[in-house]
Amino acid sequence: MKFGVVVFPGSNCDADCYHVVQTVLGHEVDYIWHQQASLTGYDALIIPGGFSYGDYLRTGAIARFSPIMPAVIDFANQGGLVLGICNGFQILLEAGLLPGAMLKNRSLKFICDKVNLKVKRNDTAFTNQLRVNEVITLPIAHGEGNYFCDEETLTALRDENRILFTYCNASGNEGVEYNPNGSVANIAGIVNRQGNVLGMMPHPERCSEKILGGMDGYSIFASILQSFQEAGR
Amino acid sequence: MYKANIYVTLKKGVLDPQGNAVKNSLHVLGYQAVSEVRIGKLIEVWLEADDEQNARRELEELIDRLLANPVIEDYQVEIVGVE
Amino acid sequence: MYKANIYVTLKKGVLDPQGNAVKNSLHVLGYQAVSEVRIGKLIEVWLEADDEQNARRELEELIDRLLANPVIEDYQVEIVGVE
Amino acid sequence: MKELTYREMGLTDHEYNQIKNILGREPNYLETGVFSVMWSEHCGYKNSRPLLREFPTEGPQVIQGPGENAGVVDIGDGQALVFKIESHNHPSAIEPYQGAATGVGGILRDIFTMGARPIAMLNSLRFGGGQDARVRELLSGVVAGIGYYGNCMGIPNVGGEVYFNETYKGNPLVNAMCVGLVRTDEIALAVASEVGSSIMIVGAKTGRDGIHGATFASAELSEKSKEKRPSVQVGDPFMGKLLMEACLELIKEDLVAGMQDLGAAGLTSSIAEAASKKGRGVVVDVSKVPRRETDMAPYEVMLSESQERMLIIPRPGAEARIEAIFDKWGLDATAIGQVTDDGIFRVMDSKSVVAEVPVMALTEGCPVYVRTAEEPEYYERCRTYDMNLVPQANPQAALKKLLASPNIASKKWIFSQYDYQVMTNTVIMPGDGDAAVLRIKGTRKGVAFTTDCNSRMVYLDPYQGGMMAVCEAARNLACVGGKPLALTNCLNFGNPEKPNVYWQMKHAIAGMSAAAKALDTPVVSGNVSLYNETSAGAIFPTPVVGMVALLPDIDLRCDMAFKQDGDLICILGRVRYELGGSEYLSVCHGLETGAVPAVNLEEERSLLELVQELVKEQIVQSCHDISDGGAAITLAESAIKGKIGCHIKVNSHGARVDGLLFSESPGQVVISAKRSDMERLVQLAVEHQVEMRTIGTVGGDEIIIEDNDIEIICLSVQEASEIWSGAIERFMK
Ligand SMILES: Nc1ncnc2c1ncn2[C@@H]1O[C@H](COP(=O)(O)OP(=O)(O)O)[C@@H](O)[C@H]1O
Ligand SMILES: [Mg+2]
Repeated sequence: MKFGVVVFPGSNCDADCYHVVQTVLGHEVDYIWHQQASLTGYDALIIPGGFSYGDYLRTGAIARFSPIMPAVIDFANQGGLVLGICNGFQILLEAGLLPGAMLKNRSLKFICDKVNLKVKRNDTAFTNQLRVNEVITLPIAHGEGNYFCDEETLTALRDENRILFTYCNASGNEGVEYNPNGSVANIAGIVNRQGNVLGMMPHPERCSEKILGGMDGYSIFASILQSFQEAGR
Repeated sequence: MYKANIYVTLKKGVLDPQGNAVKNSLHVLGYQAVSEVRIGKLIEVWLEADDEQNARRELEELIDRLLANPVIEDYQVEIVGVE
Repeated sequence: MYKANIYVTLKKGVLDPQGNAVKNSLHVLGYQAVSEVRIGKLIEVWLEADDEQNARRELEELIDRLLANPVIEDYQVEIVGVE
Repeated sequence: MKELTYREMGLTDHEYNQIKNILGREPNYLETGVFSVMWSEHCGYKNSRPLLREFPTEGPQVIQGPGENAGVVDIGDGQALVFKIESHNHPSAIEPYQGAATGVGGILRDIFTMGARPIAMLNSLRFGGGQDARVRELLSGVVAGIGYYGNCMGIPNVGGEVYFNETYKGNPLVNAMCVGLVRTDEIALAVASEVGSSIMIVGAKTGRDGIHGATFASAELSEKSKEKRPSVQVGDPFMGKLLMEACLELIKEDLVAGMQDLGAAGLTSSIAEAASKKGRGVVVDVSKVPRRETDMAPYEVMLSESQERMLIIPRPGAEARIEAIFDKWGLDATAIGQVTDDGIFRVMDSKSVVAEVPVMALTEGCPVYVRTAEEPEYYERCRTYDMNLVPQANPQAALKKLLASPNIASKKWIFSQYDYQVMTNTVIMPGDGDAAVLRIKGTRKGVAFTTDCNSRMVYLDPYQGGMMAVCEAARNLACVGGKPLALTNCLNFGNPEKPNVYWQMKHAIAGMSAAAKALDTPVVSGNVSLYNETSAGAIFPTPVVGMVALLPDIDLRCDMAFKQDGDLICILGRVRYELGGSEYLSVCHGLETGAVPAVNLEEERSLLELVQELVKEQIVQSCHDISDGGAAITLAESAIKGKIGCHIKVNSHGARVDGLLFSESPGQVVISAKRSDMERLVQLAVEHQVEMRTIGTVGGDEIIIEDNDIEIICLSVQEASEIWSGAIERFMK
């Protein structure tokens, strides 16, 4: 399976994602510079975390206009798997591949910590190695992860079962007190209607190796590999 | 050369974490008279255009494409000067 | 109840990384007509006061204490309404 | 812009006359400005240079000692660590957020200027002790600023320290350390050697930011400072990140002969420093420098401290390729001058010469002052303070009070605002061990970093305190399993022209030097920040030590958490009951006095070797040194981290129990180990001639301490944890 990691000026988790694919998963991976205008030969794209364009104006707002983005949008529309992590999630929102927008954390502070997440679905390309309602622990590191969408969109997300991860406590209870940033409905990650584009604030690439203190992120990457195999490609 | 002020504010109904935090700290400091604070952006733009109408048209395009996010933000444009 | 708009802008000569980045990306998007962008804040405050003068006095105090950073920012206050 | 007199620029009459003698004429305005910044303490080290000579700077591990942008130590396999610590105290006092942010930007540039990719940041902070609104404002501004810059750049901030004490009121300290990783064959130096080479300025455009920042950093803070302050520099971490990536690309392609960042005193100092290394001259044309503002005078361009700029001396013929790389990153790269052979620093404004001075006069020619040192009156008084006058506090109440002291309490409120995991190398995270540990991808190796300085101890006894800072850093590194390699330091002191301050400097440096020699951790880089004073007086002398270590095998490491019910707890090192300078005296008795516990360098060295050996053989389950708050706090922290209690039985034999619990005597480490490993543990302790006593066991939900079979402390781990975890957060709300 071949991955592409899209690199914008200011991306800073690009090398971490690259490392996971190459060294931990043992698959092929390329960096894709934002000024490239086409994409061929990739089975999945990762839009990594960081501060694309300094996160100036709004997170993800400027990156969304990079020359590579039309190709990313095409790729997604054709069913290609796209995983947007942290700043990657913010870019997907600005690009309209996922609904909603990101606000500053409720505390107004950047937060680096570990959070518990509840897995809401395991019939997706990103979660088939997890169990429904399983609690996993992933690191977060962001200043603007306070996901917002209007009522209508939220209802749609719920009805269409598009919320993949919510913030919770160790025993799986959701609640504002376990929500680090104030996001609507404790949302930590959502998919598009077709289920091939995931945006999530936590960083699976930071806990895909034992030495880093956890393997829960690995399950997400393993899910991607599994779904690729199943699709028989 | 036109100078424009663009006021970008959070839509009604969108929670403003920054405004809230400021309001709370004003209360802590004893400014109970303040009942609400909302924080938006003031974007100053200087641009060349043939006339005010063109300037405004251009500005609205910029705003729609980049400067404001319609999911959460409203905006107003004011042309404040010509040089 | 008074509503005030406070415009906070970076002092002249103070680097505005945000404004710069926005200007550059506007150029990349083809908006060469834009020669300068500066990004400041628009703070909307609703407060009780006996009269406009008191409202203004109170606001200036708030701004000095919390809302603007006098080392790098200038501000202007405008009372825009009474309810 | 209003013209300043040479005095306002910080030059003395005597210095001004010296300049006249060198030039054989009156210097013009620009030349006076150039001399004044180059001869400031910040650039010229004129008050500290003779003292700094005492530091040991050599060893087989040292690839580059002091004198370059950062020091370099060998870690094998053709790899090296590049590191340095730097202060941004005065800018942070005026504008905490931008002051701290630009401090981080500056130290990052120092590291990637050497061709190294930054892999970690640390920061050492000091604020006033009154828990008031100003302290809150400074702390939150500084932390947010550090986070803003480092997070955006994607460099993990993995450690540091923060202390609160009244002496820092009005003059907080913000010291940032950065560590980079480099291949030894790719190290870049700041030299302009080839005559005829062009000189390029790259990165951000030049504005009127921070003119005379270096001079400002070399004067006391007063009410007037606010007026005198240079226009504040604003950091642009996005630009910083692009600059870093572009510069590292130049190094990979071997396009640069010399590289130098623009820091304090901007173009002036970076050009002079690059030229003086090989006795070259330079000619630069200020009209070519890309500017952000209009109508800038040559004086302003030469002295501007605009951030995110670098100077590059290309390899012959590499200019076009360099421009192409910078273009890829969307940055300016402009040739502004040339290296010459006449030893003259010549500034042109288009066709006319606007300054012309000998390069060496600016660097080597900086006057050096050996000041008068005078033992302060307090020293003898504190040293001979009679501890018998101090009543014993209730141990349980004292422990709780100490856990809540911001100097001891959890620093999570701070480090959770820093991205400490980006780059996915951080293996021991902030708060989990005595030092941060990072893996080095592609090898089995690990590296460990720490910063340390207990400035109260340094104040009470600069010599002992200086030794202590070095020893504590080394001990922290050994506790995680690292072999300490070398150190960097930031000497934060008051006004050196005051004999008492100079005395503090002299003795602190002597103490640090003695310890660095004994522990084989030479000084490879550092920074001096003097004039840290307000009308209320000087800060505590604060020579912050940043140290790096190597772990040959990343799997052989140790953190501070108790692990398992039934493990035995031991203290390694000689137990002493000395309360001088302790946090206990300060928090429970309002006293900052007493004889500072003496350091025994030989014992310290043996202890370090033993602890490294124990971690290497994986005999210890947890390892945590005794420092602020004493043994009781060390035990409580290991319990809190492990979420498991301990049962300690000791015997004070009639001596002071508070001395036993809260003494901060150096040279001690608390470990826990499996019973089955005790035999080997004892054997190794004997071999290394380190005293060792077993004091209790891990287990239960409480921290229980018995003295002579009488319970003196019984605190649930839960309660201890709540007090300790929430203290800073409660204060910051
Ligand atoms: N300013 C800071 N920035 C980042 N980490 C910090 C800071 N202050 C303290 N820490 C981290 O918090 C932990 C506890 O700090 P400290 O009390 O100084 O521990 P120790 O005395 O063991 O060195 C350490 O991991 C340290 O690196
Ligand atoms: Mg310490």
